[in-house]
Amino acid sequence: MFDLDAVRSQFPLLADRTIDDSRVVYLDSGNTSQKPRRVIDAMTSFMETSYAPINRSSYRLAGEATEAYEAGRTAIARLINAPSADEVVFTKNASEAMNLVAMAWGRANLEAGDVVVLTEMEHHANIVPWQMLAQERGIEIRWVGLTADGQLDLSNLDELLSDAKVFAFTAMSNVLGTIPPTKKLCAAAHAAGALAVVDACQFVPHNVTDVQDWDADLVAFSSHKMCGPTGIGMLWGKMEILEAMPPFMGGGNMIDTVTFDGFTTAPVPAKFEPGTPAIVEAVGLAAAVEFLEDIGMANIRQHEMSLTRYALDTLNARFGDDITIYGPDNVEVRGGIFSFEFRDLHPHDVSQVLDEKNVCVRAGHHCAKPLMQTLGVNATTRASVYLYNDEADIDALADGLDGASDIFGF
Amino acid sequence: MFDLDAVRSQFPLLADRTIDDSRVVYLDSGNTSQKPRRVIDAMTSFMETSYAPINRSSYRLAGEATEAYEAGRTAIARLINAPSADEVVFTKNASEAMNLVAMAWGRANLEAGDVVVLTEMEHHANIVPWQMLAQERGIEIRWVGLTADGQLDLSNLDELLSDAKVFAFTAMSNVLGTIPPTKKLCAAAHAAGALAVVDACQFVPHNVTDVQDWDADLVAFSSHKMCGPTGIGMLWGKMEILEAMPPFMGGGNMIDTVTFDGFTTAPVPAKFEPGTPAIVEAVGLAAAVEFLEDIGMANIRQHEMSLTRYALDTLNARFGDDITIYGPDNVEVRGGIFSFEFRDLHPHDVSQVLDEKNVCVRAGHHCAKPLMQTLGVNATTRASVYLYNDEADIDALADGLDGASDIFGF
Amino acid sequence: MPGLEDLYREIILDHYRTPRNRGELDPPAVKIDGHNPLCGDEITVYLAVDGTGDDAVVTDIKIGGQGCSISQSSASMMTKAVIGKQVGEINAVMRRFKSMMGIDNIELEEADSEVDLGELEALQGVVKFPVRIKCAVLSWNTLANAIAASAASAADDA
Amino acid sequence: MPGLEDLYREIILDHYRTPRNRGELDPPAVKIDGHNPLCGDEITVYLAVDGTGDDAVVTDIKIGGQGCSISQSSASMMTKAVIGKQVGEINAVMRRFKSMMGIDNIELEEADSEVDLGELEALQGVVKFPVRIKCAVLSWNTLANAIAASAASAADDA
Ligand SMILES: Cc1ncc(COP(=O)(O)O)c(C=O)c1O
Ligand SMILES: Cc1ncc(COP(=O)(O)O)c(C=O)c1O
Repeated sequence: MFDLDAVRSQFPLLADRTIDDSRVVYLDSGNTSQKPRRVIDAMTSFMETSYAPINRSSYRLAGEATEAYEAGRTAIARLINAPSADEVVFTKNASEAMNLVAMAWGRANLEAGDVVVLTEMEHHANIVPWQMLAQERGIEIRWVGLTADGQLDLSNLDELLSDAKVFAFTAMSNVLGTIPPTKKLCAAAHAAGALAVVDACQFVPHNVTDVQDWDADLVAFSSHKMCGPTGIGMLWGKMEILEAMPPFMGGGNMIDTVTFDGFTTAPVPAKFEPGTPAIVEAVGLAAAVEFLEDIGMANIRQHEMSLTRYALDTLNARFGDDITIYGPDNVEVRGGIFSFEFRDLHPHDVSQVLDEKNVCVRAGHHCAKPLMQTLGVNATTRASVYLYNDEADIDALADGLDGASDIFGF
Repeated sequence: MFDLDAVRSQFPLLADRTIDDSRVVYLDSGNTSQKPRRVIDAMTSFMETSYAPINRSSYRLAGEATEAYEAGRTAIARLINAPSADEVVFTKNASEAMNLVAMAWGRANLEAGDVVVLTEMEHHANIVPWQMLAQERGIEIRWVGLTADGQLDLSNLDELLSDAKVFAFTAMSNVLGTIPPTKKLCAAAHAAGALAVVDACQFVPHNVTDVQDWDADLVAFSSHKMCGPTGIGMLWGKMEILEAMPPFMGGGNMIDTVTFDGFTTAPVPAKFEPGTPAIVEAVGLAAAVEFLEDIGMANIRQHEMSLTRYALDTLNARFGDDITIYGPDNVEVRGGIFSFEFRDLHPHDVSQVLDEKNVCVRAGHHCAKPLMQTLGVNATTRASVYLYNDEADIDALADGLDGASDIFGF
Repeated sequence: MPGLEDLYREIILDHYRTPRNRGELDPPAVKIDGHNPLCGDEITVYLAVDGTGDDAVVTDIKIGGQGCSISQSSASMMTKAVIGKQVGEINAVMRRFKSMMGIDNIELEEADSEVDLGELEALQGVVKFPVRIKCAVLSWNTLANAIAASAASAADDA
Repeated sequence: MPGLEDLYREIILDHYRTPRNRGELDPPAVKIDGHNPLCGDEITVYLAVDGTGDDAVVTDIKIGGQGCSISQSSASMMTKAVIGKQVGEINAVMRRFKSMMGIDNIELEEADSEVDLGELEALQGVVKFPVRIKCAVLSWNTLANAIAASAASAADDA
């Protein structure tokens, strides 16, 4: 598939950082990913030799910087097979992208009583913006439920979608790892006359993404989860939808003209990018995309599928009934995210004990409190893998868990 | 004051980058500033050794990252003499901060007919968000006019402010360089019962800032103009005002709890920071603040005052009636930004000719189209200086201008 | 790294395994929820107060909710430390406790130095694990809100 | 760096100093504004068209607004290139011109290769100065909008 050691050696933190003389076992990529040398270097060298404003000034340095910034957009368009780079809007993170959808599209198109359908496995980023809109103008939110193994329960989908204006769902759960059938869900949304909005935060970094094949309308994701810099995220959308939307925020760059009486907007994507954007970050993001493309998204998915199989088998074999891993067992429909309960220990204590072994996992609600309610817990421990993880990391997790019982004597 | 050569040598692009074998004369810092080694290194080394999620995970690496991120907040609070670091909200840029004010405070507090007072020298970032609100709910916008030398005409301020709910103004014009009497204007706003909102984008990077002395209510500015990274900006506000405001965007991190029925918000500042923030950028920003503090904001202001004097005198002496420099002549009330008309040449052509000499200036409306209308032009050429510029840079500008006439024969 | 034994002292684990004063109280006792958004911990403090002002006495307290060993044991120890005490005394304990937790915007009063934290001292090791401090103070912050709510409802009744 | 002489050819400066067809036209001629948000250039195209479809003829055109030497001279040359021409011919010139400007989403038609750009060729040097390309095409984009507006108003009248 690919040379794992070579890949890992490109991540300085994974290759070189030690705590208490031992290396870091990073199993929190579902939260945010580590950064490869290539991304760090691209940002550094851009700041050292080419930093300048974009879209505003006309000297050569500024022209070059503008091209470098736009190359980030082109790279993203290529990665997700968007028809045009102009359909890629840069935001500060995926959350802003979801707010843009709810606030700009939503305010323009939704009225009291209108229905937005979400799923019970959504991240707060795809819940709270809609709840804010619900407070503001009384839209109704309906929820697609879950099956016992943590997949979407689609048995009553048509009913839920009837009269719905929006169906907004995750392409991969950040808690369960579940990968819903996005293409089918977009088709269902369209059949019901609803907008298909995809939270692809967890999907894009780990899979081959084709927004045209999905036939999605609007898709949000973040750079920092895909080896790229913090401070930048994306909304991709079909051009005619983006063009019909009002702006979300006002300011420089997003205008065509401004007078004392009012303003007109610039063409998409500038319309949605007020002010000085994350220039250096777009440059780093382009490098991240190239890095991922060189390895190959299909290879990354393959690697993670086999690592997921190994993780599920290892943890279940070692701990049997002492561990409950949420989400489907079939690696075809899940990614490398493992939320689990372990021997009645509280996740925060599990994470603490693992931390002593330098195993980094997340404990908590993972910004999915409604899902916690559905699962009947208030927190889980979550390990998540990426292209740089291997079976030894899973073994370290299992060894760390073994140690936990000694302390609490459960 | 400070050792200019030493300072300049810390900016790799200024020290080392050449185009056509000659160094770059960077006179576009009003647009965005160059980055010192210290900032670049802080970001690089953080990504290499300490990158992790903040506020969410509980292992040590994540704890350290959270502290590093919060150190950015503390640094900003110190720089502007804020009573508490928790009053500093990180946004993606100053524009988002202004939108946050107009949309979150504005939607909660302004109704049809309510008055917002702006000035004719505002940047689009402090105009368009209010115009969007005006479209949405019919607020009225009033404009403080200008005197002949480009200062605020305060003769009818009380009248303009009567019944106003908000007075939002720039602490330094990005076109004229004018530094209005911010403290006095905040007092006038308060006397009229209005909120005092300051766009401090151009002020903070170049001056000693004391938000408590100003007695401002909400203050917005950007990292990228003050030697810091792109992708991060700030809104500082008085705690009781921030606490009373509803959130602007929804998602993870900004919540206290979320259920299927609704959400409650986290305390300030988290309430206004949905999703994964600009972590690496906050780290770089802390380094930028330390860099500026080591040189001393008062020293930077001194340096720029004398450079401003030199620039005004040099350009006027060399070009007499052939040049019109906007804004006040008194360097006590202006910063180092020079917008000018030159021999009837169009700014875009001036900038082109200067670019051949590697002199980087901005040509255009500077995101202040209403001000252009007031000045009766549709664009100006703008040179702007920062701590790394010197008299030789001004001389290069003047030499470059000399060359312009040869081409156009005006 | 400070060892886990600094954090998980025996007395803490004892309170975690056998929490004291779990349960509910009926109104007029106040009921206040607290969250730790970081890790999802949820706590409910039920508080019965007799009287008003600093002299008011906490006559009963119960704890509900779920949380990690630190937040649960801290809550359990807290109930023992406050039951039967006057609000003024409790506030002094709270200040001392928070200051032990390294929370720096606490204004200690002179008399606070005489406050004996008793069992709560066992939580001292938490300071070495900064992310756990929020777990340890969650119950105290929720108690503070409950005391405020009691005072407010007493004022309403008056 | 390509020399400024590539950009500021004599013929360009001539059109800049002495712009052709400046002025206004009264209705029913259409009036369309164009902006270059980057540099603040503003252009107004007044267009009188006779007929409908590709055979319609541009009977008159005038230019208003302010701009840099490139946008002004490009507009001035454009007026000479389109006056008296049929819309179909004008579109072919426009495609050729934009393709000369390196704008890559232009679908050239076969016959376009025979189009003679005449004076407009002088603007070829602009391609070497990417930020100026927008200046050169501003008038053409505005003209395209004006042609569309004429067609629409002709349809309304019909
Ligand atoms: C006065 C003023 N306000 C607001 C802004 C907007 O800042 P940003 O582009 O960082 O959002 C700028 C910078 O262009 C400015 O000069
Ligand atoms: C499924 C999902 N959606 C949205 C988000 C929000 O992304 P960000 O924090 O980059 O805004 C995340 C990441 O936490 C996520 O996992």
